[in-house]
Amino acid sequence: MPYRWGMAVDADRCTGCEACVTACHAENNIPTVGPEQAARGRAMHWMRVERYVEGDFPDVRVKFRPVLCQQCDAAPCEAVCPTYASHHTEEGLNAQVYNRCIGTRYCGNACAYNVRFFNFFNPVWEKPLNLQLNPDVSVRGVGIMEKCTFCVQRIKAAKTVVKAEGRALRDGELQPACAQACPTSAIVFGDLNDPESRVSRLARSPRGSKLLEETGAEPKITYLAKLAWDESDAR
Amino acid sequence: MPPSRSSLAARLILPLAFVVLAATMACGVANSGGLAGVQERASGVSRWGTPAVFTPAHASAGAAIRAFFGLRAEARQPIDFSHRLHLDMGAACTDCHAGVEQGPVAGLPSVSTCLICHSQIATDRPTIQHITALAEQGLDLQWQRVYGWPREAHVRFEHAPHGRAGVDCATCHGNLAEQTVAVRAVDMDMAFCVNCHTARQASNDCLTCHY
Amino acid sequence: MSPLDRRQFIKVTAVTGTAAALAACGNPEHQIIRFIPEDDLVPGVATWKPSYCPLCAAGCGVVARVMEGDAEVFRNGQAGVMRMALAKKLEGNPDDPVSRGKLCPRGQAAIQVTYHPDRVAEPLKRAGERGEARFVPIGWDEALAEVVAQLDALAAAGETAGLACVSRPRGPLRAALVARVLEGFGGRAPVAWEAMGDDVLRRANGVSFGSHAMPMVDLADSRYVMAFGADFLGTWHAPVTFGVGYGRMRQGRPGVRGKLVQVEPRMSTTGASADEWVAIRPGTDGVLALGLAHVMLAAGLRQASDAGRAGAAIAGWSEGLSEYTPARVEEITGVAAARVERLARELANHPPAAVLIGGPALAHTNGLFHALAVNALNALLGSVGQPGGLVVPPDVPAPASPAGLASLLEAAPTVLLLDEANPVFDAPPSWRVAERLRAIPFIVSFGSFIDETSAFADLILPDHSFLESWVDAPPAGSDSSPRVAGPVMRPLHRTRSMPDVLLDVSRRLARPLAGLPETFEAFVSAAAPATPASASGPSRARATADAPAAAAWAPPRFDGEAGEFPFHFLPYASQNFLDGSLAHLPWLQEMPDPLTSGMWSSWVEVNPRTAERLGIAQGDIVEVRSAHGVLRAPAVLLPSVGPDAVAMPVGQGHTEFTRYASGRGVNPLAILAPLTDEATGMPAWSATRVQITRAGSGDGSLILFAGATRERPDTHEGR
Amino acid sequence: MNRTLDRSLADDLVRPLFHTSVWFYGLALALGTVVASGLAAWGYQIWNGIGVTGKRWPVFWGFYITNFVFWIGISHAGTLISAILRLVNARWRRPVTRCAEVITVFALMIGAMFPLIHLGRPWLFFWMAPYPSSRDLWPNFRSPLVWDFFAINTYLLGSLLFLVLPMIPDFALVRDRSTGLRRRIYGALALGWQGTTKQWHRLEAAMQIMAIAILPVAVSVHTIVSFDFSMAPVPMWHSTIFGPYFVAGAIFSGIAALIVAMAVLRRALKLEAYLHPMHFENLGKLLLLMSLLWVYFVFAERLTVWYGNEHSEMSVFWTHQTGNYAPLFWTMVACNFLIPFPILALRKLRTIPGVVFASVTVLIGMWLERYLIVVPSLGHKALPYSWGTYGPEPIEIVIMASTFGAMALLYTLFARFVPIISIWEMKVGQHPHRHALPEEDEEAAGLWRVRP
Repeated sequence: MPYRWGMAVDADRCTGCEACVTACHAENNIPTVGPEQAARGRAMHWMRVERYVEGDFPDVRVKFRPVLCQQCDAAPCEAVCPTYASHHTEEGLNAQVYNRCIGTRYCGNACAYNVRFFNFFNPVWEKPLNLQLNPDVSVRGVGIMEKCTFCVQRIKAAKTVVKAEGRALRDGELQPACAQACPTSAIVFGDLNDPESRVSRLARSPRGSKLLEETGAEPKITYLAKLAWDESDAR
Repeated sequence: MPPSRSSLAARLILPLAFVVLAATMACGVANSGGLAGVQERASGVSRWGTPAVFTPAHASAGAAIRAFFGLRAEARQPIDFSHRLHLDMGAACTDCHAGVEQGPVAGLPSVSTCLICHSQIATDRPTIQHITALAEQGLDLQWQRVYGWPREAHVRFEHAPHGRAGVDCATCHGNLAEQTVAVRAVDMDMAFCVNCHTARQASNDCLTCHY
Repeated sequence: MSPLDRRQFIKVTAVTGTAAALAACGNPEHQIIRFIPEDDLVPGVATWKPSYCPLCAAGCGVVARVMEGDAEVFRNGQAGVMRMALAKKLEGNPDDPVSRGKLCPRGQAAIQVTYHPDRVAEPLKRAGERGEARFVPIGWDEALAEVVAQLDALAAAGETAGLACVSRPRGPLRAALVARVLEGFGGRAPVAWEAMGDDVLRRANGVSFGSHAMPMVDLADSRYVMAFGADFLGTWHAPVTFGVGYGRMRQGRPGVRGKLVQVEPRMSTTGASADEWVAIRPGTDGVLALGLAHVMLAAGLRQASDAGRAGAAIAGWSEGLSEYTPARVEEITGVAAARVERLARELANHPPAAVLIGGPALAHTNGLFHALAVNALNALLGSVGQPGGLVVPPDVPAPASPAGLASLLEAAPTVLLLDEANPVFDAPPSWRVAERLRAIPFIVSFGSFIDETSAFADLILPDHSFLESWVDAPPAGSDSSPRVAGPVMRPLHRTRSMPDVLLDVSRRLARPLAGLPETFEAFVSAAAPATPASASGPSRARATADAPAAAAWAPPRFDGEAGEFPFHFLPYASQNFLDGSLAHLPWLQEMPDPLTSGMWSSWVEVNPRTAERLGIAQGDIVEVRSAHGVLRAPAVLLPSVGPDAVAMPVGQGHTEFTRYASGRGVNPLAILAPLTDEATGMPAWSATRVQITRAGSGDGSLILFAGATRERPDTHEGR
Repeated sequence: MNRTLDRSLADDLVRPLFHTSVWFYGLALALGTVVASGLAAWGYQIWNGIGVTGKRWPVFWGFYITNFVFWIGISHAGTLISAILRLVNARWRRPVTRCAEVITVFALMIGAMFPLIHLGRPWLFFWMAPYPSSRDLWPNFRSPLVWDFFAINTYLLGSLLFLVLPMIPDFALVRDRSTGLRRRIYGALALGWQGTTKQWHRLEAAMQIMAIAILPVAVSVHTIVSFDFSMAPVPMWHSTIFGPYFVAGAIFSGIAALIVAMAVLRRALKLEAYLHPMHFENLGKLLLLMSLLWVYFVFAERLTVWYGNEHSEMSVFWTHQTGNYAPLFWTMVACNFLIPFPILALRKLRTIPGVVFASVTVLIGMWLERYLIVVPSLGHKALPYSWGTYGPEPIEIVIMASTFGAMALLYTLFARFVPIISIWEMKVGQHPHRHALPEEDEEAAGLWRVRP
């Protein structure tokens, strides 16, 4: 049975520290666009931690929600791409094929989560920052859409290893950069086709829900709700 | 004689289409989408706020056009290294291209690799003496890549899995036993890869190679 | 790096960047030089090497993913390209007791320290005025000779005490070696300066528990945690260790979910994650802690004697803290009496429970009192040393107080060694650091970057980055020996390891220093397994010397009269930059702040109600005026700060700190009042009062990633 | 009498082809400069990247797509109106049809450029076209952009035919009046037209077929353009009303564009004798109808959104009504309804200046409508953290201005080289009972025949 990659994000664990955000930059050769471009809305964060403030002082509550590509099974971004640059793989990933992208940016519009980012300019790593670039990940040029890949380079590498060693992939052996960095382990990644994998069990959790499920995009990331403490919780 | 009806189309639509196409191509090739992550800082900020940290993908329009059509110069090697000679002597590919079986990149050997044998063998040849002299200065040979894809093709090829799948080196690199300095013997376009993948029932998903 | 030098460097890079094309042209001028690779790496295959993150005092164990790459290097006097091992990414080291396989955003960005484009690549000599940051390259031998000459002159004049050293908090071995060199020479004891350090807490722990170590909480087993001001999930102490524990506390135990209560006047990242957030008046935290203790004692939930030594440090403890009734606590702290009662009962009834204090809560004139009060509360809870409770590691020698920087500067040393500390930027303005540096005859900086302080240096002898050198981190976990790792990659630039340079200098002196190891590596290998953080003599005596009389509540003093300066000014350590020492890393500059989503900017957090009253809209420039200075920054309206306070992240406002941080934002530390914690002399950086006025509409300097603050914005909140 | 009239009519209408005023050169130069500046701006944009525009995350579409929809809308002026008028055999159509059809062709060409201008990597635009390759890759036929590609090309081709077919007799007329190179060129364009009865019948039949065939194409084109929006799950885009709403809007703006173009031609080429106030009044009535239809659609769209009260849609709704986009929204309402309605409804105001003024406001209003469809919705999707805004950069304004310049330039050149009013149709209008010119009318027939 092929893999079906999925993720669970536990809002009860997430502290909004943004380790995942920087880890994603470091892993995936995401350029920093600089202050002028950031001010013009060109900052690229495949992974972002949304924060929503509720209430007023002093009864303020804050919600953190890491948002990344939801790798939807019925992804609107895939349908609208005229060149199949955005397409679905048999492992359930929303692939973004950079070399096939002509930059209509239609996928970015169709995505309800706004997790797609566009290379408005050709990125530059000022030397020697370029030496840090991950050789396993493409460096995208101007005019191309990009987004979270679930660290497909890690998936590929892990599959190559297990194939060479002739064994099955162990649950938890493979982690995207965000999950690996997350201090509180709020992000869990794994194979949804394995009912016993941690992510599958979390996906069945009563705390779980999908973000913007009503759009019908069938996202593959389960968000586990933040709980409110009451006396009985701690017993 | 008045022209025929069919030439109406030829006279109006085709030139029109051609003009539009040519205009787009002409402007388009000026900036074929490559990366130039390593370009130096452009000086100054343009009137429209193009920041200095970004530069066009190509240094010149010529470079853009060459990239668009996939033209690149033939590799010129620093010495006339003979693959045939070494293979005849019983060397294996992996003796020098050590990464082939272990990882994605085969690797180009450094002079240290050469000197593993040539500190003893054929030390009287001028080329070997040149190499030895280089090594003594701590310098390496400037090998140039023979194969490879334009960066904007975003191809991620791994040697080791192909080797494990039983793909012979010669399938992609030609018979090096017949070559002195390696030349591009196989045109590695996408059809070449796809055909082989199809024949061997390997995945042809875009993500297999492009990510 | 001088502009000329940078231009030359760019020339080299331009040549190498287009190597293939140009080599094909056959023009010998463009033949680049390629050095023989020194590492035996399989191309395209990653290996992992351990190291320690140096960016904060926690010292997370990391593993670096190392792969082969072409680097432009300088070898044997020529520039060229070398295939070498390059660190590509940092991950937490799963075997490390601090990081436990995880990392914070700053740790992820630490790799950019090594590859920073503005790193000092070779020794520099001052070419302009002090502070002007104009330097010219100089050879290592020449530079070292100059240092040696200065030190010899000092020794010849018999004024060896004129040698001083200011560093950032460093690994214990490195600190010990530096201390030994200085001691051997006869110089002053080195000072580790950290603007937002935890000296008050260490001191309090010494009093309450007999250990100067920083406390931890065993969050994973805890059922109830209350933190006063300590942003332990974001910036305080060891956020990664706390984060790992917090994840388990919340969801790691079947059927049990711990509660986190955060008490602070301005909501931090930790407060945002808390189950209950208690807004409290600044400078009154200890009163609430003692109020909670009072309720427990009064209700018979705990006995006063449970607290032992820690309780004895509090005046009126054995009498049941009659001063701290809930009503009185409400009066002082603003926390409702009923809530005090409830929190006390929850805390007492959900063992194991622990209480933490740190950060802004201790940055008051009465800081030590708060720390002692919280320690006593912990002791009363019976949580100290218990699973799920407060962990106080065995005593470590307290580093010399950062406040020692003030006295060091007053002593006007002749030769000052600077090791990445940046007091010109982050020390209290009243210490007049810049002015005093100008008066020092000879300053040597070992910094990798030219910052506000090293701009005053006569020589910059750039250190290796942590990935290029031997590093050590404080002991952690069950093992009490320092954690040590070797270099991950070869040096990229013509830099040298700072301890090795010191050792080299000490050998070159007219009267070479005796009894020093050959290299830092030798020192580390000899010391690491056996020595548990060897002595740093002078500071050790202080540990027990100054146990104060039992602490009693004294209202905090604030600078600025409430009528004229109606707002508390609450600077806080930024999630991105901590105290500003990381503002040069582009990933952190572009990382959205967790609460405001600000990138590349400074801002003032203002309560929306206050803003409405003063006619301030989001993004408007506000003028923040204290009795000691004035600054202007854009406003961010957030209900997470009270109507009587404004908050500002520390970290921006560098005048000289690489291309990414220079001239960006404003530094809130620059308008702070010269107040200190009365017991320890540490800067009381939360004790300033300010007035704010609208100074104009937005100038575009506020860059936010987020479009809206609320998930269901008022439908009329358009953008 | 008829003969003289025919002659003077033909003289009048071909005059611009033979007598070039200095104004023409001045105008062509001025407009050419504007167009050149647009091309330069485009080159600059291609060289540097889309970043030189104001587009940003998450508003990935902006001025260019606004202009795309606007120009495609304008293109509905011609072919559709002319086809309808032909089919219902409205007699007053004759001087109007060609001006209208030309607008269609040029507006389509300009409009179709915008998706290319807007591409991140425009040099790869041909990947949208299906062509066999060794890589076995085809366009994604599920994508509305590919539908667009086909719809627009079909419409362009059809409109071009629809425009060129009735031009053939006029080319022949010009051919017969000219010599030298010009004669050769127009001779080629006339495709051997000799004015035989058989040719006339064929032309009539072809026009009839084209008029019927082009109608569904025209309707489908703008429906498909609307699908670009309504297929994406974006608040206030994802609506079934978009198809007819866009078609109505397109015809609305198309008529307005036609009126403006006619007024300009009337003044510039002194065609007062052919374009009567009646033409403007009739088109004005049509515009009034479309204005009412437009208001109805806007109301229906907004009512359902408001009544549905879905969160993200409401955030877009309110930015329109009272938020940051309210000034633009209410300007749009004023331009499309509040101003033109009284002008067009009151006979006293339905004069040529009145109708032209109303048309200009409608053009502005309809441009704003497209902007308000594209931008606020993208800036207010479901997750408020990712809300964003958009404002055009100079480069987008230059390119937009240059397309208006291009339209004017193409129109100027067209009027210079082709009789802008269909001469033969005018003649047929003046001989209402004859299909073509009578064989026996030698002199007149000579106009249409090749000399033996």
